[in-house]
Amino acid sequence: MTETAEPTLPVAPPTPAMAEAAAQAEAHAPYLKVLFGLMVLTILEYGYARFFKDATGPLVFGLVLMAAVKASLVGWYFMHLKFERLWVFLVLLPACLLALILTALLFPDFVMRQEPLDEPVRQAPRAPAPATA
Amino acid sequence: MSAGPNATEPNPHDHIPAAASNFLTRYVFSTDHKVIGVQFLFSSLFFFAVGGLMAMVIRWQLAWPWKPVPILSQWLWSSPGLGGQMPPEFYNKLFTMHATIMIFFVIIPLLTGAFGNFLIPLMIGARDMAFPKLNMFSYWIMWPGFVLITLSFFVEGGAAEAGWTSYPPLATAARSTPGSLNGQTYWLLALLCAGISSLTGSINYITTIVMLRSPGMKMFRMPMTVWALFITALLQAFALPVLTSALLMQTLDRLAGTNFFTPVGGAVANAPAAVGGGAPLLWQHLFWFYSHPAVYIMILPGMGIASDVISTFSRKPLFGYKPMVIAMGAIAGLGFIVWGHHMFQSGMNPALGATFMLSTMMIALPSAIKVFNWIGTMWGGRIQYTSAMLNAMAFVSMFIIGGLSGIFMAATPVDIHIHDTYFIVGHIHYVLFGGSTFAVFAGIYYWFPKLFGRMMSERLGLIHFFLTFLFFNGTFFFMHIVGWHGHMRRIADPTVYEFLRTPGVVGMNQFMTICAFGLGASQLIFAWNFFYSLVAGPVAGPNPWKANSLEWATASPPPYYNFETLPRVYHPPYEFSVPGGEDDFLPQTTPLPDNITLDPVMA
Amino acid sequence: MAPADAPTHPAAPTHPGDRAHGHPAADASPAPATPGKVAMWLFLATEIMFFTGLIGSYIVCRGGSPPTAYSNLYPPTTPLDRLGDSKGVVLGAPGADPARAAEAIAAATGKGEAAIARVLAAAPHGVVNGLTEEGATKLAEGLNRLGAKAEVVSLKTSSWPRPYDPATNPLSIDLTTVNTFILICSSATMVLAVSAIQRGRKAKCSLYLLATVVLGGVFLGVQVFEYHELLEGRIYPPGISPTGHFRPGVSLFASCFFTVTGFHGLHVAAGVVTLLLVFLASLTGRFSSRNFAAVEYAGLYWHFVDVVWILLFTIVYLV
Amino acid sequence: MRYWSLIFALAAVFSVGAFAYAPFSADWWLPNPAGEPYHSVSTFGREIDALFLIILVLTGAVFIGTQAALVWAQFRYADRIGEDGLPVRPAQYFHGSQRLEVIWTVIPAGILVFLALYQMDTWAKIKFRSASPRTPVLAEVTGRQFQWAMKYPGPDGRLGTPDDLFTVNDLHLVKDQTALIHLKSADVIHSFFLPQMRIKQDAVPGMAIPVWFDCDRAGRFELACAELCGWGHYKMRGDVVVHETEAEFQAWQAAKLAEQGRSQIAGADEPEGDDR
Repeated sequence: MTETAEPTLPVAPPTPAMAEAAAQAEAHAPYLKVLFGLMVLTILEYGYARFFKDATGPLVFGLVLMAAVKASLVGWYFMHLKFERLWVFLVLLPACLLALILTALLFPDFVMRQEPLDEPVRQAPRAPAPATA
Repeated sequence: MSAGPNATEPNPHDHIPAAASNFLTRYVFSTDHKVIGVQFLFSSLFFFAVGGLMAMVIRWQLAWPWKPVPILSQWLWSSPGLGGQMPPEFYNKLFTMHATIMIFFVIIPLLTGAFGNFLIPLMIGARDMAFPKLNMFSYWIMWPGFVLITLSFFVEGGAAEAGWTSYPPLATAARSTPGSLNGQTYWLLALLCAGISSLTGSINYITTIVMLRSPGMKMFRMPMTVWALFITALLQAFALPVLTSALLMQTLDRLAGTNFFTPVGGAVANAPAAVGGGAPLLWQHLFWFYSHPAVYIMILPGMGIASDVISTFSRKPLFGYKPMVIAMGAIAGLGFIVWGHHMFQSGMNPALGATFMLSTMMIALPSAIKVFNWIGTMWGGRIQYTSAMLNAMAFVSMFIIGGLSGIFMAATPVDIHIHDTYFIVGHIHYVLFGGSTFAVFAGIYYWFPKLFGRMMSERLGLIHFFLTFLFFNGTFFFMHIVGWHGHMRRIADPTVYEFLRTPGVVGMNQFMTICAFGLGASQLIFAWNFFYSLVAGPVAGPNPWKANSLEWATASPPPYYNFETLPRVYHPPYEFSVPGGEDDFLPQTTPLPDNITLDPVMA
Repeated sequence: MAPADAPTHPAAPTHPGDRAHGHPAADASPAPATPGKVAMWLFLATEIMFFTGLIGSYIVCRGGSPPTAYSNLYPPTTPLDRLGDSKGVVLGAPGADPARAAEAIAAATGKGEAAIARVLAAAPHGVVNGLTEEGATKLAEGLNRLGAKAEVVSLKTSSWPRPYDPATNPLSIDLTTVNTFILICSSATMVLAVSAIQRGRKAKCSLYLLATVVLGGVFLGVQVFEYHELLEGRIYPPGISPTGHFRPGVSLFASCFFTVTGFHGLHVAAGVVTLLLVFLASLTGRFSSRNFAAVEYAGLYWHFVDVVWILLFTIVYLV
Repeated sequence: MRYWSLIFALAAVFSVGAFAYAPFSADWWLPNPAGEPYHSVSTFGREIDALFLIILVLTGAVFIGTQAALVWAQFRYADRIGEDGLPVRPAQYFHGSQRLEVIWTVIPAGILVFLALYQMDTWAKIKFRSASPRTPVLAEVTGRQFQWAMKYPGPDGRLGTPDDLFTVNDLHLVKDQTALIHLKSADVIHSFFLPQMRIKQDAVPGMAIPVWFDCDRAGRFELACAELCGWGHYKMRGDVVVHETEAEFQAWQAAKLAEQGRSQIAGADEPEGDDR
């Protein structure tokens, strides 16, 4: 689908945002720093998962937190969200919000499944069955 | 008609591209949005006829169960052993395919594909879509879908028969019913193709509307049709991918043996038990997460078309333009959090049901606002009873019924009784036929001169409308009544049940069927009118209806580049009967008179 | 979401440049975005929703899995409440003479040849199940006497395969951590390529693009290797799969795993192909500091794929 | 021209007329026992019918109001051309009214919220598990293609014991006693639908769902499948028999058990069914 950005299309004029991005990018440092951060976080995740592998609560919480930080780093610096204007967020936020709504509304049906029916026990038989059999 | 002073300063950098060079690139693999729109129009009208025929066979079976269908039974399904009777599984295929075709291959492509493609660039003053090649792709990717859905009738076991909702395990277990043997896979792949088409289309529409509006065309100067198509495209972009993922999961369940929708040890019809572990309800959630917004995808463009047509033929500004836009946005926003009302009786957590009931009730509100606004638009106008206007008014009138019957279903306790009965079928047809289809007719009558440069016959149009409106109500109204009497949907033979064997119910069923045939036959008038006018209708000028929006500012049919120079826009398209004006309309390209200032909240 | 106001904001009334036919209006104020970029972000939003369908399903499937769905001894979803015998023997190594180990197992359990072959092949995590406590002890001792390595284990259940548990989880976290590194590096080279072309360094840009393609290719290669190991290359104990192979149908976990990583893999493959085309285009020198849209969009897509992987790695492998 | 409005009026009158006539015909009204067309037999049925009527009246009023306004606008404001070929009357030029917009937003919103909240109580009584009656289970009902398999606990009151009674398409209960059933499915999704008692609940494979209802009239009723379940969906019909007294039910059960004992199947511990 990336072909939508057909190479034949004419030059997009560098917008102020892009110009700013270019200026920022003069120094490689932020990208390499971010890369370094991502690497460190990956190692941290690896170790954290190993350490907490039997404690589900902290495991899920910590790992999801770290994954979220990593994802935001990639988004913020590599995808240049840092330089983007409002409209990009108006596209992204509804998607993220809907993603959360969908997943959250699935929880009551699947994760919080209702307890199985307890097999009913009658306190006393309703009436003795006529001995026909 | 007066062209109005065109105040656009010529833009030295805007130039007209070269025309397509040969027949193939001009009419077949065309990147021109108008040609693509017409392609969508023709292919979906063809499938409209196919789906309509299926509906009539369905009605026949319901009125006279197991009686051989005249003419068709000979060569469609009957074997000598059956004596011309329709096998029950064929009945299931018919309603499954009727719904699938009508929803995914008729209404959605007609409204978004045909009208969306044709109208968006013209109405916002662009030369074409933002991505013409992607646009062409979005049409041609429909074709594998068309082919697959047609082919599926001829594979072993026949076409899918798990309903257009395709609930697993009926849809996933190969042996559960003949159509699940192979047909269901074709169904899934066909829907994937249609989905890709809609997705690429919607990305294209949004980009075009956001980026390519002509000078002066602010968002709040766009016609309601463009607004509606814009919001529809947003709905599609955000909801369709979820259906895509669900379709892929079901495909994998069927082909790769995955367990998403199969319960532990699930087995159907003595097949070996599956490992399972998944949940049938998961599919329903994912499916309705798309398919409820899809209902709005199918009605919003109709609302837009009706707004434009009603305003034009009332010769009066649209009542509450901005509130209408906001109501549409609210429908779209709320539309994402109401899907659970399709699942009240499905075993879903009842507490979730209560939440969904509240949001569902609230979504009735913006629809009500729109109805009041349409009536307000006609109020005090100079209503001209053209075919387009009559169809648009029928849209309003029938949408009221469809909207009000929806409240019964939103009410969870009442829904317990009417869920999966003909009440639902009546409701959906009042919205999709009474709503969308009348809007489609209105749109075709209204824009036919722009599409093909010729006028349709008004006389035939009026006759067609009269018959369609009468037979439509005759066909679908009693569905509410048999529905609340308990008539289940999707049953091949209601007379199996004592309470449906009574003369009143049988009588209503037969009456509905007769009206359905009338409804079908009335469409022949439309077909004749359409094709006759295509070649022999009177030539239309650029602006036969004296309307304001930009598409009427260029020739009919428009040249491939749409506009000589990109028009400059001065006001919303609904400035009819401006006091002191010479004409009763004021094209968007003409500035407002000095003494008029528009209400900033309403217009 | 707020569709009503989503589009209104940057819509400058000025002519946004008739992109379809070139020559952006020089006098127009700079457009806040290009159509290509709008479309790209919209496309990414649809991709978010697509992966929401898959990952959301994964999360709820996992969260809703009953506490006894997986165990170290029996295949997934086996109804454990009906099984009286809940001891097993883990075969660490079949010893010098696997045939005699097989005989011992056959004598103790009466399993068929194929089943025993799977136990041996799955060593060091081979599992003999369906034993009583006494039987298990005896078998373990017998096997140890034959020079094999065996120990008695009791039934342990979980709602989902646990990471680092070879009895229920076939995934190699070590391998995938390395693979994650590779993908993150490719994301970095990608952004460096964009940065290079923004400053007009064409050669550098091509070089970085090439690096990205190669790293993406390596990632895919590792994933193909992983898939091969899972599907064909190895035999796993019964807690993972009743057949010994980890295939989409053997459990809900397997279904989810193959679906989410498979569709991610397809996205990576599409990205690699796209980037390859962009790389080839970059060799012609067509990109410059004023014309780098294709590189930028391909980069956006590539980073998105990277973000998805970061989530998948955490959710599917580590948690 | 203006007489086109009559066709819209006709449709509205037809709709209202059909709804007005419906209560006077047993075939057109909500399904009720043959002899008593206006008596809904179950407690929930009466509540649902009352809610149904409230919505019917409310929507009916809105329907009549909007259709009247629509038809009036169509009739009153139809364009008329005078003898000079010019419109007799110009169209009014206005863009809307903030006051009206507020009025017709707030009032329907109030009505809708009221409706939603008003339904909650009944909904909770019918579906929330916390509301399920503390009575012993009447039967376990399993839907399968294309029949309803019933399992009654038998004299000992426990399911899964050798004295369980198995029937097919035959549900028996006692008048005025709340019947609690456990709903399951053996293959695909079915839906347990008792039209006269206004009960509907999907039977989903992999789930066991409690359903409870009562009936205040003895007699025969019908059980339908309301969810598409395959080629034979239409014929997945069951009988519901409501006994006058507990004794009558017990007698029926005993007779059936005797019959089951005589037949060869009864010896096997588990006839088919999905008892997991």
